[in-house]
Amino acid sequence: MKDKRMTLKEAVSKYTWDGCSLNIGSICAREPMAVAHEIIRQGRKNITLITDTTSDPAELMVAAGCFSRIEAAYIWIGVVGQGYNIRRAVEEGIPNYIEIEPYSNYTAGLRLMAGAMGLPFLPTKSLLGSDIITHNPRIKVIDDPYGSGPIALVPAANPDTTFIHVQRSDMAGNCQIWGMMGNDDFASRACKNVIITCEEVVPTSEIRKIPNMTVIPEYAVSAVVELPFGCHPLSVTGCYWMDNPFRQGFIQASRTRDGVMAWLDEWVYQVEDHGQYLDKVGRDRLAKLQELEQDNCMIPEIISRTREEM
Amino acid sequence: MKDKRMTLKEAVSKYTWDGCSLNIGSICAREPMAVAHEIIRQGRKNITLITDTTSDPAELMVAAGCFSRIEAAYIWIGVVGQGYNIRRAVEEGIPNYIEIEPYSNYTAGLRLMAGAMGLPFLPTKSLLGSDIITHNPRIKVIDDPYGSGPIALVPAANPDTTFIHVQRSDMAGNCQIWGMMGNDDFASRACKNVIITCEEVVPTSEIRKIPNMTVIPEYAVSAVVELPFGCHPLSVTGCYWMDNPFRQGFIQASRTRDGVMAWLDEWVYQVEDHGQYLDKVGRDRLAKLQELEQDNCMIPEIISRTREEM
Amino acid sequence: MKKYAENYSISEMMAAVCSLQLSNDDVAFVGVGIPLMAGAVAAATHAPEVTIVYEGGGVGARSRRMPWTISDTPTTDNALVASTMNRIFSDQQRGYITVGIIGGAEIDKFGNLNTTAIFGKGGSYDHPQVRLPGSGGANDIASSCQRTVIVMRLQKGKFVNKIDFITSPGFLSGPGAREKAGLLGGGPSAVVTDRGLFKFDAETKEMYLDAIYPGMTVEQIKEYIDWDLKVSPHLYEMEPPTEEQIEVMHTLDPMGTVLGSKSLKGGIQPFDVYYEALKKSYQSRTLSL
Amino acid sequence: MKKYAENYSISEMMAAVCSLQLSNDDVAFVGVGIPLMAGAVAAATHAPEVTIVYEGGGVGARSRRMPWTISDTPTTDNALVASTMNRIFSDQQRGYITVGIIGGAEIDKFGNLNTTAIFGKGGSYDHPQVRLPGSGGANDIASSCQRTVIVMRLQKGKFVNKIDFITSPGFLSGPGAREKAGLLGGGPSAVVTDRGLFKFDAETKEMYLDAIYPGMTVEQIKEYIDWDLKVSPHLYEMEPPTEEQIEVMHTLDPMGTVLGSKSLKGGIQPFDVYYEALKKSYQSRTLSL
Repeated sequence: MKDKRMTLKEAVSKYTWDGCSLNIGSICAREPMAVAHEIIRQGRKNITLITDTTSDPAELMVAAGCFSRIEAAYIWIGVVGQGYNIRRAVEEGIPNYIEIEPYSNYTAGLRLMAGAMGLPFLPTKSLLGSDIITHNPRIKVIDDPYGSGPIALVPAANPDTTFIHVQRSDMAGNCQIWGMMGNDDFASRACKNVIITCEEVVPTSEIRKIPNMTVIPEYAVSAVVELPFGCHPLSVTGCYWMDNPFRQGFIQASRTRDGVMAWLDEWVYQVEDHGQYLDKVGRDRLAKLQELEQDNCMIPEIISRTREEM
Repeated sequence: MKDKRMTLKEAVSKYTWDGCSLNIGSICAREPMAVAHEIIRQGRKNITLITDTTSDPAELMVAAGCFSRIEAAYIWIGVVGQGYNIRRAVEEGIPNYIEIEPYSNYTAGLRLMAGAMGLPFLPTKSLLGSDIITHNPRIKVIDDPYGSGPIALVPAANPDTTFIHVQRSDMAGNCQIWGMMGNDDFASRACKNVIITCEEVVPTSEIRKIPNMTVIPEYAVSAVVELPFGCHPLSVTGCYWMDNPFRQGFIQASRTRDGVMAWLDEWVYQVEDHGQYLDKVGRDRLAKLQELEQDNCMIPEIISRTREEM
Repeated sequence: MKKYAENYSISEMMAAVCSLQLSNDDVAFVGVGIPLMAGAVAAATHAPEVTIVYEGGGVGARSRRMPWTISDTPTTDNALVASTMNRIFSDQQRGYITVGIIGGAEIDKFGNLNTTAIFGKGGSYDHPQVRLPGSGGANDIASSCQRTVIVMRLQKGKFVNKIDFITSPGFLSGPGAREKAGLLGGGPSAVVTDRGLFKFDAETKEMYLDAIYPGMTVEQIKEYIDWDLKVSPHLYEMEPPTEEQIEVMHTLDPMGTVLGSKSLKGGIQPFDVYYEALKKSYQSRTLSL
Repeated sequence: MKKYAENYSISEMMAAVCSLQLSNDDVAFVGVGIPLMAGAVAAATHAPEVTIVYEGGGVGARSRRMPWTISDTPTTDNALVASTMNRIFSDQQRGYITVGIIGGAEIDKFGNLNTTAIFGKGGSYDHPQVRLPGSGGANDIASSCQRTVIVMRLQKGKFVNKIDFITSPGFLSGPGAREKAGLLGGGPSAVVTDRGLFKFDAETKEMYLDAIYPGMTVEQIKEYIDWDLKVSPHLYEMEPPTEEQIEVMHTLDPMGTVLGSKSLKGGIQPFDVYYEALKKSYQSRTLSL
C-alpha cells in the first residue's frame, strides 16, 4: 500500500500555485477550512475557483485576494450572515475584482461529473430559459437529437487540484465519507491532483471492513493529510458540530475591509499552522463541539467477521 | 412508513404483462432467479428485455419464450457453460426469434443512467469505431460541440418494470445493497415500476443506522417482496454462494430443446411457488451454500449509537 | 380543537403558512431559512410522513436538531438515505421530488426569481450594484420540481415588472413558455410572503393574491407590488399559527438562528451560551425511529 | 531461484504468461476465465500491489476464493471499494484503469475483436450462424483502457483477415484510426495465445509474433493465421510457468472451474464434492488484510 501522507504545508506548496484552478470539496459540512488558511498563508493569487457551493473558506480566500475568477453556483455564508467579502470584490473590486461564471448546484456538479467520467460535457434540463445561460457562453443549448426539445450542455470541469476533507482515509487515499457527500465522488475524479485531508488516517484493514462505504479510491488520490478538526468552525458528520459564535466573529469582522484584514491577521497570518490554530480556538471548546455532534450522531462501529470468526 | 409488501405472485401479476419492457437487476450475483421462474409460470410473452448483462434468468426466460426483443450487452452463462438457449433462439428461431439491439456494459448502463436522470441521452467515448454502432441505429455519433471530436450518444432507457434483488429493504422500499452493485442504483430509478425482492425485510430503524448504505430510496419503489434465497443457484454477497452443480444441471439440460423443456417442467411449471422450489432444492443444501458464502463474507453488524447512549 | 398562538413573529407565521403547503405524500426539497423550518414543522405536526430531501444528499432524516443549511450534519441524522448532491438533483430531474421550497431577492408576476445580482442604475451582471449568492440549487429546483413554493418578504422594489436576472425560472414570459424552453417541472404554485399568500392563475400564469394574514388589508399588500396585482374573488384571511406549530419552532430553533427573531446576525454569542442552549434543546426532544 | 513447473496445462501456461503482463503499478480490469486467473496469479506472486478491478464494482478485493465471473461475491471480499458498474467504467473512461484483459472469438491483424456473432455463409448480424454473448464490458475496455491484453486460443478460422463484427476496437483500420474515431484508450498491447505471445508494431499497428512457447515452432503458429504474419527479429522462447504460479492456480481453482483442465463443462458434479472442495480450498489459504 502506497504511503501518500504529507503535511498540509507540503500539500499546499506542492499542489497549488499562482494561477491554478482549484476545487474545494463538500458543502458547508466538511468544507476544508484549514486548507483555506494554509493557501492564504502561502499567498496564492489568481486562482480560478471551480465549485458548486462554497461558504466560509471561499469568503476567507476572497478576502485574502486569492481568486481572480470563480465558476460556481453559490458563494456566500448562509443563515448566520452574508457574503460581505464576495460582495466587496464583485461590487467594488476590493481587494480585487472577481469574474463569476454562473451555474446552478446541479449543473456545477454535472461539470465535475463530466470531468470525472472523461467526457467533454453532460446534458441537463436545468438552466433552460434562465439568464444563467445568457451570461455564460460556455453553456450550449441544442435541440435534443432524440426529440425532447431544447436541452442544455455544460462543459466538463477538470480543475488542477481539489482538497476534500473526509472522516477517514487510509494512507493510500481510500476514503470513507459519512453523512451527506455533496459532489465529492465526482470532484475527486474530475481534478488532476486530489488532496485528501481527514480527521483520521486508519489502517487499510478498517476500510476493508465495509468497502461499500469507500467513496474515493486510492487511484484517484495524490496525497493524504491527517488533519483533525480540519473544518472548524464548520461541522463534520459524526465528529463535531458547527462553531457558530466563531463564524459570527468572522462575519462581524467582514463588515469592513479593515475588520476582515485584522481577523485574517489574527487567525491566519499570525498562526503558524493548524495545530497552533486549534490551540488558539481552545481544546476545551473543540471537545464541546465534538460533544454537540456526537450527542446526535457518531460514526457507527462496524463489526465485520466471517462465520468462522463468530 | 408505507407498507408496500406483497407476494411474488402478486408482484409479477401486477407489474408484468405481455409486451412489457423489463429490466433485471444486478449481474451474476443477485440476479433474481425466483422472479424469472414466476414470470415463466405466469406465461408472459413478447417481453422486451433491457439490461446490461444477464445470465441464468435470461437463459431461462429465453427458453420459455418470454422475449421477443433484447437490448443488452451480454446474454450468456459464463465460465460454467454457454448460452444454448439464446443461441437456439437467434440462430434457429426456437422457440421464437429474438431481435438483439447491441450495446456494451457501460453504454447499457448509461442508458439506465440517462433514464434515471430524466435525460433523453448520455454521451460516451465507448462504441466509437465498432460495429455495435453499425447495427444499432439508435446510437448517434455527433461531433462534440466542445471540440473533442466524435462522441457517441446512447438513448435513455425507461423500462416498464424492473425486479432488483437486494440483501435488505424496509417495507417502504429503502434498500441497502452489500457488495458489488452493478447498475442497480440507476436501474431502480430508470424503470417505471420497481419491484424489490429481498433476503430480509428489516425495520426502518435498521436502515437508519447507516443511511450511506441506502442505494435505492422508497420514492423509487413500487413493491417489496421478501424472498430468502431468491437468487439460487446464483449468489448473494454475505448470504449464500453459487450452486454450480445445480447450474450445471440446467446447462446440461439446455443442450437440447427437449432437455430444457423437461428441466423447466420439473423446476418451474410443476413447482407451485418459491417456497416449494426451495424445499425441492433442499434446505440442507441451501444451508451449506450459506456456509460457503459466510465463511468468506458476512454482512457486518452495525453498532450505531450516540455519545449519550455509549 | 386547534389552539392558535397568541404571540408569534411574522417569520413564524411565514414558516407556518409555508409548512401547510406540504402533505404526507410529498417528497420535499427545502432550502435554507424559512423553508427548512417549514419542512421541520410539517414533519412534526400535520405531515409526519412527509419525506424531506436536502441538496447535500440527505433524505428523510430524523433528528433532535435542525439543519441550518442544506447540507449540515443534521440533514443525515438517522436518515433513510445519505447520498450525493448530484444524485438528489438527478432524482429531481427524473421527477421524484414533488415540491421544492425556495426563496428569492427579486420576483416578477410570472414567478421568475433573481438571487444572482441586482444590477442597479448603469450596472450589469459583471458590475452589479448588489452581488447576491447565486443560484445554489434554486435554478434546478425551479426547473425540474413538480411544483415550487416561493418564500419572500414583501419589500419595495422586490416584486417588480422585470427582474434583472432570471436565476430560477417561474413561468418565464407566460403561458407555454416553460414547455417551449424545455423545462420539465410544473413551475411555481404559491408565494408565501409576510403579509399574504399568492397563487398563480392556471390560464394566465400570473401571480394573484389568494389570502391575507390576520389584520392585513389588500391595499397594504398592493403598495409593495409594481404590477397591477389581481386578487382572488375568494380571498380569505389565513389562520394564525397554532400553539403546536410555534412550540415546535421554539424547540427546534432555541436561539432563533433560522427564523432570526433572536437572530445571531446582530452580535457574537458567547460560546458557553451557545453550547448550553443546544444541549438543552437536544435534551428537550425525543426521537422515534 | 526460479523453479519451473514440470507439469502444466496450456491454459495454465496462458494464465502465467498473461499474469506477467501485470505489474505492481497497474490498475487492472480483468474479464472472465483466464484473465481472472491471471490477475489472481499476479497478485499472489510478482505483483502483490496490483489493484484488480471488476466490472460489477469491486476494487482491490482480498479473498480466499476466486471469482468465477466479473461480479461474483468474491469480487468484493475485503475489498477497498464495492461500487457500481457504471462507476468503474466511468473511472476507466476517465483514464484510471491502466490495463484491461479481454478475450475474443475472432481477431484480425489490427487486434479488432468479435464476440457478437459469426455470420457464416449467407448469414448476417440478424441471422448469424453462431450467436455469441455480445460485448459485455469488452468494447468499453478496448475503447478506453490505457492498454489492453487479449487472450485467445489459436484456432483455424479465428485469426482472420476480416472479422464479421467489430465488437471491441483494436487499431481499427490501422495507424491513426483510433484517434480519428475519437477513442481515448491506447489499444491492444499484446495477444496471449496457447502457442505464443503476439505484440503490435508501433508504426504499422500490425500484430506480430514476439515469443513462442517451449517446444513450439513459428510454422506451427503461422498455420493458424490467415494473414502473412510478421515475426519479431528478436523472437525468443518463453519460460514455462513456475511451480509457485501453478500452485497458486491449483489452490485458487481446485475444481478447474476457471482454467477448465478439470472443467465442469463436461458433467454435473455432486453437490457434496463441490461443497467439500470449496471448504478445503478456503481452509488452505490465509489472508493478510
